[in-house]
Amino acid sequence: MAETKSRTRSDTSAKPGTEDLFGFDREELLDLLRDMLLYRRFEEKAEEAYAIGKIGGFCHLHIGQEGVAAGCIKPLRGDDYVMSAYREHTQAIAKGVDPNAVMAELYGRVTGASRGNGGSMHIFGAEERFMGGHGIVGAQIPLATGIGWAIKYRGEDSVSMAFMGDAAVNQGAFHESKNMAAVWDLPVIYVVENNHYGMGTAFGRVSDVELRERARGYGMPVTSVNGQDVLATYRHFEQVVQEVRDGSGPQFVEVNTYRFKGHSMSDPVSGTYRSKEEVEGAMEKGDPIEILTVRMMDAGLLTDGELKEMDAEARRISEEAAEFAENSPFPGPEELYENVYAEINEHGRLFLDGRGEG
Amino acid sequence: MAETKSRTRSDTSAKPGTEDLFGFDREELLDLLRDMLLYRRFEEKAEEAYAIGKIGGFCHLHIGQEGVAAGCIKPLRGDDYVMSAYREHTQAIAKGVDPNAVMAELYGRVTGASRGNGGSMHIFGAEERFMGGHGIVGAQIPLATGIGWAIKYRGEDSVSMAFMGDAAVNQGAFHESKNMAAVWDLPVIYVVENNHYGMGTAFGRVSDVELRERARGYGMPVTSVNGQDVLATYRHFEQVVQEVRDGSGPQFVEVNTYRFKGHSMSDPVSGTYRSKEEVEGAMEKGDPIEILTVRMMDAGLLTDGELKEMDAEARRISEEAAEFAENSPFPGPEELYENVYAEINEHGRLFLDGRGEG
Amino acid sequence: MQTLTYRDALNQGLDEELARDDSVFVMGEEVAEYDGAYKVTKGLLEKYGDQRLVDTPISELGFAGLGVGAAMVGLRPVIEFMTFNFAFLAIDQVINSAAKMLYMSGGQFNIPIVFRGPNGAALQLSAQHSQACETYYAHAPGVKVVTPATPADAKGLIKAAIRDNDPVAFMEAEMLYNVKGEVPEGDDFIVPLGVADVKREGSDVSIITHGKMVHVALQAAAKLEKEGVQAEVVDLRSIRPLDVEAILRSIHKTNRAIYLEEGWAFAGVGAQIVSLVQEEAFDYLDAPLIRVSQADVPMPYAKNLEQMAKPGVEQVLKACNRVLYR
Amino acid sequence: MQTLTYRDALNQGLDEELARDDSVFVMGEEVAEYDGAYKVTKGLLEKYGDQRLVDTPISELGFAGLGVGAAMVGLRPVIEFMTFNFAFLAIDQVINSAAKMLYMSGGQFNIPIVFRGPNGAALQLSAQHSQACETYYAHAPGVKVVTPATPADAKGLIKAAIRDNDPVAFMEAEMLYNVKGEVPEGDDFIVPLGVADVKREGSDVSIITHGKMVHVALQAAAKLEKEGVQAEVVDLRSIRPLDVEAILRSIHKTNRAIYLEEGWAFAGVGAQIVSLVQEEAFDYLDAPLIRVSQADVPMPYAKNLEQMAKPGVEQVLKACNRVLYR
Ligand SMILES: Cc1ncc(C[n+]2csc(CCOP(=O)(O)OP(=O)(O)O)c2C)c(N)n1
Ligand SMILES: Cc1ncc(C[n+]2csc(CCOP(=O)(O)OP(=O)(O)O)c2C)c(N)n1
Ligand SMILES: [Mg+2]
Ligand SMILES: [Mg+2]
Repeated sequence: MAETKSRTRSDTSAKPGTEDLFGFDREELLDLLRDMLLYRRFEEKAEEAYAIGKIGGFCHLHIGQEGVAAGCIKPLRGDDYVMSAYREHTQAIAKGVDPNAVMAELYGRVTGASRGNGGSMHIFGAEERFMGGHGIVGAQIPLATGIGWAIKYRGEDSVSMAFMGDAAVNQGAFHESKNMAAVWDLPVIYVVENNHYGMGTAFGRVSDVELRERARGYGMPVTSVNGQDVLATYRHFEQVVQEVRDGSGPQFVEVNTYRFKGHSMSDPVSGTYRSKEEVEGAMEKGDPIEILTVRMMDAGLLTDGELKEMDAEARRISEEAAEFAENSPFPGPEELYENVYAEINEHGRLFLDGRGEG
Repeated sequence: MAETKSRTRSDTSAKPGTEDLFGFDREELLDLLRDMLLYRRFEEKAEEAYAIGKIGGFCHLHIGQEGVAAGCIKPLRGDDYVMSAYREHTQAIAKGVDPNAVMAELYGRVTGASRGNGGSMHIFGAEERFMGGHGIVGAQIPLATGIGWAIKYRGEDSVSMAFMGDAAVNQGAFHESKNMAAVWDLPVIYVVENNHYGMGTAFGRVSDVELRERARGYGMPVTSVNGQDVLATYRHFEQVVQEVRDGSGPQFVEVNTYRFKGHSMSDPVSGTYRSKEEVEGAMEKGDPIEILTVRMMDAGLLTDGELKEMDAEARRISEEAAEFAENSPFPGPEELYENVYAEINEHGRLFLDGRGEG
Repeated sequence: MQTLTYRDALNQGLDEELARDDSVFVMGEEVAEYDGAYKVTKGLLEKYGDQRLVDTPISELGFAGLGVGAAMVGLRPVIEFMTFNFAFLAIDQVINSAAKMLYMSGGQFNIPIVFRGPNGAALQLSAQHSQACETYYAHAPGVKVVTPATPADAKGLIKAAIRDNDPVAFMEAEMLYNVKGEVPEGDDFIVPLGVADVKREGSDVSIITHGKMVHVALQAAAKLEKEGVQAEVVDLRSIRPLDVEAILRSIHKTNRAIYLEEGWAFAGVGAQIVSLVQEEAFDYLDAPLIRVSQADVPMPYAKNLEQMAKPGVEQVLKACNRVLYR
Repeated sequence: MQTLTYRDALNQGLDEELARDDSVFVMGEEVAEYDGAYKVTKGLLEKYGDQRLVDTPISELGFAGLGVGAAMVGLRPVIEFMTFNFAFLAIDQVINSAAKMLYMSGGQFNIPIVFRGPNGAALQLSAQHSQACETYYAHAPGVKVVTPATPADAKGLIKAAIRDNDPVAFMEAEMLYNVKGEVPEGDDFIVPLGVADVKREGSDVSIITHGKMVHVALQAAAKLEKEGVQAEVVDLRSIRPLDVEAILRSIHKTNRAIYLEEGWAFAGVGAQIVSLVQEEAFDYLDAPLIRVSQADVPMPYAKNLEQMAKPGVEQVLKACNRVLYR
């Protein structure tokens, strides 16, 4: 949604199931809407900041996929773990990482979630149990499986949620991880955000079968949900999370969604690999925020004014995050050699670049 | 079969389908029997040679799995390719590599299939299109897929057959390869020799589902056959090979079999991971050579004398191979630096061990 | 002579070799329809079709191994890693299959394959996208390693690498793709493997280096000249085969040298060159050989820290002054 | 003091650390029911159960990554690679995840993990089962690397490695498992990381080495003594952290040294030590530092060629004589 605008029943008639509020009460619906608005405005702010050089490196936006962040992560408990790849800003926020810390990380400041060491692809929040932020496609899958291993090892009842993109299922790590999780009954939820493209490659060009079929052959439950419908997604994950928490063993969920922006900042929104029409159609029919907005308005649970207010609030928080980042210092030079090792051994030299002991 | 012994209908009545000769004529049956007898005696000879230190390193015997070598490979044409892992002696012979060259390779002599550079795990026969002989579990799977790629690239009608063990399906390479072969319709036949153990690990301990289930999710045909029944295996592969040759795209075949010996020379036949009873039972009921022998005798197509004669011939060939190997020279010292590079560039130094240019 | 960017020079080299030899094909992520993540293969799909420019799934281990298998039967694959950072997933097929195949098959299966892609750091890509990986390939006999620094070298070496009958790790750099330079015309232009290039003559101190650091070395040399110091910049171009003679020639002339490399010092390429030089030219050395390298830390994201972590002109000057005892 | 094999010393060290700390578990192929491919974990399954001794599928990348993930939340995994040759499949999780996690998370997630297993050549295992892989791990900051040569060091270092809060590549050797030696009793016996050990004192020439080559060095030193040459054998024990002081101390004493390593020379550990020594002790060197290493070829199978390929006493003597100008 470029701009929030009021809606009447007429122009939403196309949208399926607009009546269905899945039994959420107004407060819950407002919370979800508030969350998604924040994700959207936050990343639009990041996009701006990137354009003027405040943010560097690779930056992958989640715009269009906010329903996944809210719908999958909000049903989790604070002591559950979430791990993701490099398109993770909103997921970090959804798991509780302070937007200021996320933005400051994008700016490479010491107040950032990872002290400015990680950047956009490596947001971490130990306290919030947001486990990063990983840049090697598929590498987070065994890592999140290991967190599931640790949970079971300690007899805890939290769960480990592993996000990955559709293209990541072609990595061997996906296969090896699912097999181990199945053999050892680990409390891991493998969530594929199927936005149908890995960079410029449509999933159908690198797989002979539907994505969910690729998860077969391990004996774990495989389900799909429409990630643009945050309410359906939330309810689906409520159940999956409960089942896994209760010992169902690992589960696989395909969440269908769509990327409204380019793969990264350097990638055009449409062009070589997907048509302008396709993208516009998806944005018109499949905007998770609009879908929820319209439903709530149709149900009389949201007024234009309220929406504008919430949106203004989301913009304010994003604005403040940018200011916080802007006003935060860069890491001091002494940080260069910090956090390479957790333990500087009493004996021997660990840094051998001839620059002196750092 | 420790020793060839005559059989009467009575003591074979237990064996299922002993009447079924799958329409093979006597000459064909004799050929298959002759082949399997050779594989068996050849490896028994290798076992002897290993015991007295003529053969070193790792040595993995195929004894008990001869039905796989004959049944899968004999239906192939000379211009088809076979690639395997490290339990490949008999497969190399089945594809046409001279037993003398195989034995000499085990002995590490310059007359060996790989000039003594490879040893038991790395038998290669370029002429026979036996593509090795690979020691990293699963690594041969992408390699054989690449041969399939090359066949298609050149518009040829040969096929690429990739052998792997049951434990190899847990490698990511298996998953990545099948996906690519399916997407690109490559003429590759993935053959899993399911002998139910990877070293000391029963397949059921490292997979939640049956092996053939693990091949699902790529949209390729998945079939199973009893590898101890060489005739059934042969007929099955005749059809699979034809289909793949005719453009079916890749196929996956599980061949059920059993390893009569330890994993390698240092590994006991039974003990920690499988019981004496289990092994003896398998040898009693599932010896591919005995099964064929009995069927032929029952059908009056083989006499005791003929069997003894063929067996003596197999022993003679194996004996000769050992003598050939024994009498062959070791590679000359000049070979140390040969075959590291195919092209010694005109400029620059390729070998930097300070020993001089080798 | 034409002036091309490093990117276009590579593209031209690939184009000529694809035209010249049907057995050459290019495979990797986004190389075809997307023209390559860094547009190095731009336009080649239309020209050669989807059997010769092949988009892959994200399966580095799988498609690297597929390439090696295809090379076993005589094709000449050019496997693109979107960056060498991702090649860690595929390195088993490079080291255990490609590099050892000819040897363990007793000379039966050579592997004429090129593994190419950008190597090392760009700007603020942080720890997992900024590693310089030369050591991981150059360490192993059976592999050849080249690191072109200029458009002309990029074109001449990619052609030589594709025609070479052994596995070649061909390491480019994102930061070099837009660098312009003169490139000889004609598809007979080749830069043979194993020939270093003196990018700048000098008699006082040798700056031996490879890859994108060549440009840092030249900047440093320019500054040194202002101070009356003539630095010689030796660009190895190939790390294996290694032009030992060229290195020793420069040492014999200057008697003082530093090694400048983008990556980490510990068992890096510099360590190899330094060891080799003192083994073979000990008596020619008037000072120790100093290595200038990345700070011994994963690459940080923050702009200021990244700056500090990367080897720069200042460190080169300091090192040169040290070996010049100034 | 007890006399143990290297194998049993490791087993004892693992046993003590498993008993000491519930967060320690051992995972790998055949480590549990089979007692380990080389029996290093013998008896531990019965003692600690299948949650703490875990047989894995053959999925090196997967279970290495699983271990790193478990370490992120405070477990202390000991991941066994049946041999380091197979770890090429897993190295992405070691270099890109384990080594960089603490840094890229801004200090939030340290990775207390040990990757252990035999490294280098045994007897006639040929190209794919004989590689010495130290360089692949020591090159990267964020990893620590140890290579015990004796039973006592094996026990003392495995305990130190497990207690260390960072990723440690713990490199053993099949050829050492049966080596016997005295091992101090008591589970407070630790060999700290970063402390080299002079395995033999000498004043004429330093043989600096690590891992199984220590024994070759000692044999060579014995021969040299007969010729009246006192060789000092310095066993690094840890490659990272590196005991630079111990190396320099020996150089200051002997002024002549060679580096002996099992693996390849190009950008090997030896190259690093040689470079470092001439950087930091240039004026103490009366002769170049010579490296003795594996022939620069994949390991051949044939007995005679394998013999030639491996670095042996003869080459060590030659190298020592060369630096002694005898
Ligand atoms: C191992 C590896 N290979 C390649 C890349 C480069 N790369 C980054 S993202 C990406 C596409 C991933 O697509 P998908 O998994 O669908 O996630 P999405 O970007 O759609 O969220 C690629 C190829 C990488 N980071 N890691
Ligand atoms: C990548 C890798 N990991 C581990 C090993 C050690 N190893 C050799 S064979 C083997 C078991 C393989 O079993 P399977 O695939 O079933 O083949 P089989 O031996 O039964 O024929 C293992 C673990 C190896 N060679 N390569
Ligand atoms: Mg995607
Ligand atoms: Mg098996």
